[in-house]
Parts: sequence; C-alpha cells; structure tokens
Amino acid sequence: MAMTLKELAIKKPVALDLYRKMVLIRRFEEKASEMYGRAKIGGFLHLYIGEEAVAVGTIPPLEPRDYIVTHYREHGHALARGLETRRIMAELFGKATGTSKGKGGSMHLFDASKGFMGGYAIVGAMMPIATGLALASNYRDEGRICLCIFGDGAVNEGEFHESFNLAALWNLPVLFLLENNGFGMGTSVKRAHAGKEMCHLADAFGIPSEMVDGMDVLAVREAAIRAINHVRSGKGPFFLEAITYRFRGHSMADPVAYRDKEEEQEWKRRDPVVTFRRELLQSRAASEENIAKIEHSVDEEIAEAVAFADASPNPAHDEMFKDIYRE
Amino acid sequence: MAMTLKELAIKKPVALDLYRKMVLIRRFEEKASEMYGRAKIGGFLHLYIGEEAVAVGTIPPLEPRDYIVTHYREHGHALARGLETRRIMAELFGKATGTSKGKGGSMHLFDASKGFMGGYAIVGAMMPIATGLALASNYRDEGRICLCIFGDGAVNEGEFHESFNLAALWNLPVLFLLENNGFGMGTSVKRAHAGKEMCHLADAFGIPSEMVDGMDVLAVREAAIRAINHVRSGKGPFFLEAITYRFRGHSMADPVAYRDKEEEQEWKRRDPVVTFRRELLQSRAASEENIAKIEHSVDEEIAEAVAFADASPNPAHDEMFKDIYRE
Amino acid sequence: MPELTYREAIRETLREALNNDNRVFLMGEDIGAYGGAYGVTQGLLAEFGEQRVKDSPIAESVLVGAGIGAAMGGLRPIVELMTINFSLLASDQIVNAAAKMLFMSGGQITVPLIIRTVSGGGNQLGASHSQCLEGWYAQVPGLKVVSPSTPYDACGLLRSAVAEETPVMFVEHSLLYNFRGPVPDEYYTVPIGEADVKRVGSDVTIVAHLRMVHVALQAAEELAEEGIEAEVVDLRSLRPLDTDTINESVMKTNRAVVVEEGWKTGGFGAEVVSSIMEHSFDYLDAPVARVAGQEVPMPYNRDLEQAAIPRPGDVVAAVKSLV
Amino acid sequence: MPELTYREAIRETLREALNNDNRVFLMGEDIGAYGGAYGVTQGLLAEFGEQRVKDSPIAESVLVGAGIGAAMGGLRPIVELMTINFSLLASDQIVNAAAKMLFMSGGQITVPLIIRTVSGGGNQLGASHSQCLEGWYAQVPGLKVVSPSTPYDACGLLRSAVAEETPVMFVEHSLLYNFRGPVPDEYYTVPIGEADVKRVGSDVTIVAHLRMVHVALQAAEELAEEGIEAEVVDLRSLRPLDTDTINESVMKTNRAVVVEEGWKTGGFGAEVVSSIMEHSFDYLDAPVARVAGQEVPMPYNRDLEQAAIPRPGDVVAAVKSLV
Ligand SMILES: Cc1ncc(C[n+]2csc(CCOP(=O)(O)OP(=O)(O)O)c2C)c(N)n1
Ligand SMILES: Cc1ncc(C[n+]2csc(CCOP(=O)(O)OP(=O)(O)O)c2C)c(N)n1
Ligand SMILES: [Mg+2]
Ligand SMILES: [Mg+2]
Repeated sequence: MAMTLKELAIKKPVALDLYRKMVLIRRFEEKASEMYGRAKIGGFLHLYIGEEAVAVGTIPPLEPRDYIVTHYREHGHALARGLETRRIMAELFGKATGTSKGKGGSMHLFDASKGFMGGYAIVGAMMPIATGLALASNYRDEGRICLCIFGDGAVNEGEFHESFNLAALWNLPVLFLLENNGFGMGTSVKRAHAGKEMCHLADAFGIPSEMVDGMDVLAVREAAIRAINHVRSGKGPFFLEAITYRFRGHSMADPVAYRDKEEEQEWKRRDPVVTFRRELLQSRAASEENIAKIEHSVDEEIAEAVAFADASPNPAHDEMFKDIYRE
Repeated sequence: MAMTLKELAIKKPVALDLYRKMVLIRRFEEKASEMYGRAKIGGFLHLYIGEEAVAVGTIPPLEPRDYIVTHYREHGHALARGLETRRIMAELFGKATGTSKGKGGSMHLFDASKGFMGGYAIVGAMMPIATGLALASNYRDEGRICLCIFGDGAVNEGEFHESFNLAALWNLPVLFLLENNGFGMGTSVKRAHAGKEMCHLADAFGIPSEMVDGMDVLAVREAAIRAINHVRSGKGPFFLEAITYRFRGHSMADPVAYRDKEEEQEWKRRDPVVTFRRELLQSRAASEENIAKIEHSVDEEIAEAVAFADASPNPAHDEMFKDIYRE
Repeated sequence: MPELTYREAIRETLREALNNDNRVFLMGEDIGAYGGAYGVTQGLLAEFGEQRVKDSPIAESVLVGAGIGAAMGGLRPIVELMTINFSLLASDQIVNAAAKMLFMSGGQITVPLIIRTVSGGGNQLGASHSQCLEGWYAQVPGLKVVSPSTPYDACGLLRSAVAEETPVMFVEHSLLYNFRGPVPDEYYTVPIGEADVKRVGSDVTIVAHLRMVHVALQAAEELAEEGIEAEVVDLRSLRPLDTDTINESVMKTNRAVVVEEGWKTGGFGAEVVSSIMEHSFDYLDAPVARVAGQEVPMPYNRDLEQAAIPRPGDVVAAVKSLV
Repeated sequence: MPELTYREAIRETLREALNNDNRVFLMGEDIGAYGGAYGVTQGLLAEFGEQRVKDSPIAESVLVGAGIGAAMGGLRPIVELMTINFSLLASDQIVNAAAKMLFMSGGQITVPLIIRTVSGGGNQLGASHSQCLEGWYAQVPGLKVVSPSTPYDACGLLRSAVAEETPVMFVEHSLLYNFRGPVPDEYYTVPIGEADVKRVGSDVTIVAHLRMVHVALQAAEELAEEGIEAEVVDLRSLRPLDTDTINESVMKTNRAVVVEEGWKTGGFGAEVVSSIMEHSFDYLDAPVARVAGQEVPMPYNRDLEQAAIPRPGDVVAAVKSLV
C-alpha cells in the first residue's frame, strides 16, 4: 500500500465509501456470474473481479459534471460512478427498466445524467469519442474533463495513437486510463505489445504519464487525483496506467487455459478488496462491525437489484424500432 | 554537408551516380509538370522537387532483392530504384507501355521485378503492407529488407502505430523512412502533430531512430547505410526521419497559399541538387565537364521518355476488364 | 433568382449554419489553411477563426470519432471527409458508434453530426480514389444519407441536415462543384427522404442520384428527340429512400431504368429495382434495367475511365432496350 | 461418410492447408493461445508452432495489411478477423489495397490472401457485434466472397480459396459452428462461384446464404406439409454470383423469395432480386419477395433479437403471400 490512510488524509467516511464501492462491484459481479449461469443474462459477460481498485480509485474523485467513456468491461465503472445498481442489473437481464431499456446489454451501459457516456464493445473505439467529448467541454468552456478507460489490448489499435495525438495537439482535457490487466483475451501483453512500459507511449506526444499499482485503491486514488488536477487545470491530457489483473476469464466463455496458475495465485494474494479490508482494520479506520454493516448493506442492494431485474418486464416488441432516429 | 566525399569514402563513380539520379528526378519532375500543363498527364500529380536527396540517399544502398513500398509522391523513388524512366513517364501518360499499363497512374507505380511494390495513394496504407513484406522475408529466411516510405502527414494515421508495434514485436526487417517535408497538403507539421520530433515516436516501441538532414544526399546516404545495416543484421525495424521540403505545391492543383514565402526561399537556398553539384565541383570529385555530360545524358533520357510515352498506344478498351482476377 | 455553383451553395449554407448557431463548427483535413481539397470551405477559417474551422491531422478515425464525441457533448459538428474513399478508415466509428449511439443508449444520447464527403470518379484519380460507397452507408439503420445533384438541393438538404438530431452522411460529387443553378434568397429547405422529379415524362422512369441525375437528364433530352419522354427521378436521399415517388412514377410510365455511377453488383441501384419489384410489379411492361459503372477498379487512363462511368448514351440504349 | 461439425470441417481444412504448403500460415487475434474466439483454430498452435500460427495484437488494419504484404511477398496467409464487425477497421486495406493490387500494378502482383471472418447475430451480442456485412465486400471487384452453410461446403470452399490467387473473404456464421454434416474422406472441392440447390422443389424458389439456408430449409419442410414444394438455392458464393443457378430455378418455379439475415434496404438480397428481374422477368408469376433482418441496430434483449432475425415462419408467410 502506497501510504497509510492517515498520510493520504482521507477521511474515514471516504475510506469506508471506497471499501463499499469495491465490495459492491465484487458482489455485483459474483451475482452476475451466477445469473449468467442461470441464463438470466446472455451474450458476453466480462467480469471486473480483481480490478475493483482501479475504478474505485479513479472515478469517485471526478466531479459530477465530468464525462466517462469506457470499454465493455464496465460494470465496475458504472457502479463506481453511482449508476443505479438495479438498473445496471436490469440491463444485463435485458429488461425494459435497464439503463438502455434492455437494448444495449452488458457491454453498452449508459447514463447521460451522470456523464456516463457509454461502454463500447469495439476495442479502442472509445478513445476518439472521449477526445470529442473533451473537445466539446473546451469549446464551451465547461471545465469538464473526460475519463477514458480502456485495456492493454486497446493500446495496440491505431485509434490510441490518433486520439493521443489529437488530444495533445488541441490540449484537450482527457484523462486516458489504461487498465493493464496483462491480457487482451488470451494474449499476454508481452506477446501483443513491443514496448516495455505502455505509459511511455505518451512521451513522444508530450503527454505526461504515470504508472500505478492497480491493486491498491489508495495508491490509485492518489495518482488519479494528481492526474485529474493536471487535466482540469488546462494542461491537456494525462495518461495513467494502472497495473492490475482480472481474476476471471475474459468472458464467461473463457476457461483461461492460457494463463499460468502460479501467476494467477500470486495476483489473487493481492486481492484489492481483501487487502483494503485488512488495511482498514489494521489502521483502525474501520471496525469489524463497520465492515460487516457495509457488506450486509451491499448484499441487500444486490439482492434488491436482482429482484428488481427479475420482476421487470421485457421491453415491448416495438421498442426494437425506437431510438433509431430521434422523432 | 555532413562530411566530405573523402571522409565518406564514396568513390567518384558512386558520387556521380548519385548526382545523376538527383538530376534525373529533378528534370523528370519538371518535364512531368510541363506535360501536365499540356494535358498529357491527368489526375493528381505530386512532384518530388526539393526532396531528391532523400530518395537518392536511401534507395541506392539497398540490395536488388530488397523491397520498397511508398506513397503517391513516388516518381523519385521509382527513378532512384532504376525503374525505366520511359515506362514511368508512359504510366503518367496513361499509356499501355506504362509500368501498370496505364491503369495505375502517377500514384501507383509498381515494378515487382525490382522489388518496387507500389506507390499507395491512401495515406498510411503502405505501412501495414511493408510490415507484411518484411514478415514474408523473415518467414522465408530471405534476408530481404523492406524500405517503407511515407510523409509527415501519414505519421498521424493509426496505421503508423499499429505497424510500428507489429514490426518491433515480431522483429521484422522494415526500414521506416519518414520524409518530413513540413506539410501534409496545406497543414504544417506543427498544426498536425503534437510531439516535438516525430522520430521519438519510435522510442516507446524500442525501435531505434535517427533524424537526418534530408537536403544533404551524403548525410542521408550515410544514415541510410547505418539503418540498413541495422535492419539487415536482424535487429528489427529502424526509423529514419529525413527533414526536407517540397519546393512545389502538394499537387498541381495547389497554389501553396498557406506557406511562408520567406521560409520557402530559405529552403530553396538549400536545394539538394544545386548544393551537391557545388560540393562535387569544389571537392574536385567532378569537373564541369563531368557534370555537363551527366546533365546532357539526363536530358536525353527524359526527352526519349517523353517521346516514348507520347508515341505509345493507349491501353485497349478491354484492358479495363483484365487484371482484376488472375485467370 | 441568384445563381450559385454547387460549391458556393454548400459554402454559403455552411456559413449560414456557422452564423446561426455557435454550436456548429467545421472540422476536417485541410479545410482551413488550404481551403478544402475541393475549395468548398475556402475563406471560412479567416472568417470564423480556428475555434470554428478546425484543420485536423490526417487521421480519419479520430476525426469522425471526435465529431461523434463532440456531438454527444452538445455541439453540432460538420466533419469533412476529403473523399468517401477515406471514409473506410472511419467506417467503424460511423457504423458502430454514430449510427447506433441513440439505440445502444436506450434513447439517451443523440449524435447530431454531419459528415460531408465526396463520391465518384471522373478525375483520373485511379482505383483507390474514385469509388461510390454511399450505398454502403445507406444500408445502416441510424444513419441518414443524402446526395444532392444541384446547388438548390445541396443548400436545402444541408439545411435539413443541420437541423437533424441523427448523423447524416452528406455526399457530394467533385464533378458537380462548378455546376451552376438557382438558389433562392428566401429561406427554404429540402426535406431528407423526399425524391424529386427532375423531369416529367410519360414513357419511362429513369432513377438516379448525384452526378448521374445529369447524365439521365441528358439522356432524356436525346430520347425526346426520338419521341420518347423520360421522367427523371432524383433520389436526393438514399436513406430514408422515397419509395413512393419512385413507384408513383413507375406506375405511370410502366418502365424503368436505374442509373448509378458505382458498381452494379450489390450496388444501391439494386435496392431501387427491388423496391419497384415490390410495389409496381403489376405495372411493369418490361423488366427494370440497370445502368451502372463497370465492375472494375477505376482505371487511370482517361479513355478507360470515361468508358467505365455511365454516359448518356448508355442510358439511352438501356431505355431503348425496354420500349 | 464421416460427420464433422462446421467448426471441425474448417479446422481440418486449415490443418490440411498448413500441412500441404509451407507458405500457408494463420494469423489473427487470439487464434493461438486462446484457440480462437469460436474455437476454430484450437490446437493448431501446439501442432504447428508460432511461425505458422500467429497471435496478432488487436490491430485489425495492420493484421490485414500485413496479410496483404505477406501475400505479395510469396506467402499464402489465412487471416482471421474475429468477426465481420471488426472488419470495418480493416476495410480500407481490404477494399483499397487487397482488391485493387493486381489491377493497380497492371497485373504484376497477386494477393493470395484469405480472410476468414464471422457474420451474423443470434448470440445476444448487441448492436455492434451482430452485423451481416458480407454484402459490402461482395460489391468490390477484385475480391471473392464465399459463405458456406454446411461442413461440406465449408471444407470444399476453403480448399478452393486456398488455391486462389485473389483475395477471398471467407464468411462463417457463429451459430453454425456446431452444425454437423457429412464431409467425405476423398478429396473434393466446391468451386467458388457455384450456387447449390439444397432442396429441389417446383413451386417456389427460396434463395439464401449462410445460416439463412437452414431457415429456408426449415420453412420448406413446413411448406411441404401444406403441399407447397420449395426449391432452396444456397448462394454459397456472393461474388462471383451464380446468376445461372438462381434463374434456372426461378424459370422453373416462377416464384421467388430471397432471404437474408442482414438489413433489407441495400442488402445483398436486392442484388438477387435484380438478377431475377433481369433474367427471369417473363417467367415470374408474382413479384419476388424479400425476407430480411429488421432494419434496427441489433437489440440485446433475447426476444427482441430473435424477432429481428428472420425465422422459418417469416419465410413461410412470404411464400404464401406469393402463391
Ligand atoms: C476492434 C475489436 N477487435 C476485437 C474485438 C474482440 N475483443 C473483445 S475484448 C478483446 C480483448 C481486449 O483486451 P483489453 O483491451 O486488454 O481489455 P480487457 O478485456 O483485458 O479488459 C478482444 C480482442 C473487439 N471487440 N473489437
Ligand atoms: C487516408 C487518406 N486521407 C487523406 C488523403 C488525402 N491526402 C493525400 S496526400 C495528403 C497529405 C499527406 O501528407 P504527407 O504524408 O506529409 O506527404 P507529402 O504529401 O507531404 O509527401 C492528404 C491529406 C488520402 N490520400 N488518404
Ligand atoms: Mg487487458
Ligand atoms: Mg509532408
């Protein structure tokens, strides 16, 4: 852990909130996995388990007016942003009460009222869009920044390069956040990317960057606050690389045959939720009772979300023909 | 000039050949411009005048088996590679005797027998293709390298990034050559690219790079030989950036209203053909007579090429339907 | 009524949009300092400044993607893709992001983006620079695709596009830029999705869009000399397609020829044929004929190129084969 | 005769090609260590090694472009694009480089490249992952496009593709991978450009490709129960298109329904309709009907998705509307 809670001067409620968000994501994903097994959820389902510290470290420090665009592994981002848990679950169930009325699915969560401008299922596609949102903010002098989240696999797409260049050239307020979980599907970073450290890709554009331990929510938060301040102050884009690991397969279909079990175990020992829980207790920022209460409230929230999703109606047949053109 | 002829230990015939090639390109382009004015040539015509030292510095040191792929401003590259002058001119005239039977045009010169694998009119498109040619060479253990030529505008396309990564990742023998002439059409590098020096884009991939004065044919040649040796030795790709200037408009349609006349004049004082001529005389590597003879023979070659192109037949009507599928 | 060129009509309408709405801005490769590859945006940088007229790097994917993002962020970008050939480098953003955003967000987010681009051949630019790809985009739900053939339509359709909440592909033709025609001083619009009968006739319907409208009109003149009166329907919009106007004409004339500049197999003309099949089958006195570009990569040589693009004579011959 | 799944038939043919010709290699995202997104290439990395089975970065443009370059350099690459949706990121390389190389080089350079990819919906993958874009590539001169519906055709067409000197888009369907069918031990090929009558009938012709062939066959069974005998023509190749087989059937049955999974407007089905219009007009007793996917971005919800993709009942209804 980068520094103690005290050093970070996080107040106890903030710390507990971070913990709650991480647990919420963890339990949400576990439940989603279960619901997938029971065929309540279809399509691809990309779990965020293991990576919670990245979303929870970076997203809460944003302002409400800020934008977020992200990839298809985005339940964690949506939850950290405060999208309604029940409506996210309902979207995964394909229900009319879902964030996209059941028409978008797990890979396409949106909540414009919270600046959550979408999960994108095309690898790399969110980067140009983030650049454009940031352009709009500058153009209108709004002071909003855009957090753009993507994976190590996306770094190799040409849109990465094009977006970094444009954002730097026009001094746009984008915080590029790389969730480097070591793999793009079954291909390890080493077998997909030529450079040693991806964050150095920013150098040639004159974009400052930082690499952070993505398993340590406080370290991530600290780095994120620095990065957000940089971007908001009008100095242009910033590139933050969080080193993390996904504990599950790429999607539910993936038996993860390509990964070293040893390596997996090593990372799991650094479980961001377990680690932070321990740290909270050790530093006395939280009592066992605090923790139990949080976990209980999360369980209730998830149970309620599932019940809500389950009880919600499917979209009407003609919903298919709506929202294609704005009438 | 980087170093004297002696220091470079170029033999006099080599020096004269470099000079001849530069003059050939210059005169070819002047003639092409004239022929365009007389409507013998149509479409886009992108002249290489001012940039001759880049082609002539980099291409002759290649081996005959090596590949070249390039962009649409490629007459100079084709001439430096030794494609038949008359057949290039015939292609510009759209004649059946042209390098592509008059079907490709100025932007699409090819001569597979010389490893000249094409001019490409889509900005950036030659980079993935170069990467693939280099892959084929490695796969078959042929020892060929691929020279991949593009402009500063192309650097901002995503394919630049994708190709650099793949070439470095798979250790492919590509020599990436950037002809940085300061402008992509009417947009100056400063208004199109965020970084200070484009060659640093190679750093994060672990690709070595060098920047060279593209107005000085000997300096270019020296750097090219180093780069070629690196690539041929199996150490993977290299990125060579030549700083140059196009003396004319982007294409014949361009009145160059966007450029500073002062700046233009400054560059023209560094005319690579004039400079090298002077150097040859001063160093006594060539006499006035040598020079006159070369220039005369070039004029004859160009005149013959025009006569040939002019006298050549148009492709037959049904040529349009050929070379779409290999029967 | 004042006459403008097609180029001027577009430029004036861009100027009007820039003046009317601060959210409108132009973005594209060489639209500013260079004035646009085809000169459409000439002078607008000087007039409106760098905030409103943005020269972008040569990077089509982020150019369009940033346009999408800016539209999501409340602006009304008008992006120029220098030619429709280069749109392939942005096709993922157009098809998978712009066209689907409203739907995938369950109706939350509109993308009021206009993509202006140039289709077609005829300038000896060779195979990679002479394609007609507007039919591809016309297949995509969530997009609108328009293709004006006159200065009047260019201005009127662009005004409609500017008012749209959905992404519009605004497809121009390089050989039309100098074409002159009346553009009224009074404000008017041309609704997206309405075809236009550019010539009334009773014997045969010729359906076309973009530059082929003029080829059709010329053919119609030649046919008139032989006593055949052709009705020329200008699609103007490919998506939504005005099947009513097409079929009303065919039900009247009982014969149809569909003309397009692009390749025949799988071309948009096939959609027009199918629409006639579906709605006017019983009215047809002869099968609908198609006249299209030769199915070849565009040759550079001028004669071959001219022969690869439909000419009035080709249309005349097709019509005569039916009557 | 041994039975294989569609997946196995493709895998065995890839294995055969790798064994027969050292110039053949596979390249794609996650085709090696992961075994392919749809498991087609499972085991081949272990068997042939990294030289022959290359996991590429997620970078579709250089993936296809490097395939083109490698083909120009004397190899015979078989590139997997995980789905046809992602082909948009490589569409410039496919359309402007691969398809035009032979022509632009005046006949000097062939591009013997196969691009294997997956089209279609039905897996609840949402709007950006469920498209049918093969019709777009089928419009491009210089490309061939095939779309097998059975293990037999998959093997036979892939063998033909491997022998081609021109680039071939080899389009698979994810819902067919587990479909079983006979694949003879004896060597055979299925020529590119030949449609196949998958069911003989006299009353109506149903034209389809890829998974829709099975939907058509199921519809034909239902129709047979009501005494209507449908002939089912499987296009197998979209380019070149076998207009003879289509029209011979229509001239016999005098009625036709064209089925496709993708969007109707501007879809490839329109080309089939137009071909029938051009060749069999006088034989038609009714207008040709089209059954196609709903013109919507694919909804995630299962019921809506199912309703957006043609089902046998839709085909039955269309046939009945004609007879
Ligand atoms: C353009 C594109 N290519 C391929 C895919 C298929 N695909 C989906 S996710 C994925 C891996 C992405 O890895 P990464 O960016 O590291 O994100 P992670 O899944 O590890 O969070 C791939 C190849 C896609 N969706 N889009
Ligand atoms: C993908 C693509 N976008 C745009 C164009 C139009 N275009 C042709 S050349 C050019 C400028 C390229 O500049 P640069 O790469 O610096 O080469 P230079 O012309 O200076 O040699 C542009 C924008 C194109 N041909 N392809
Ligand atoms: Mg990853
Ligand atoms: Mg340049």
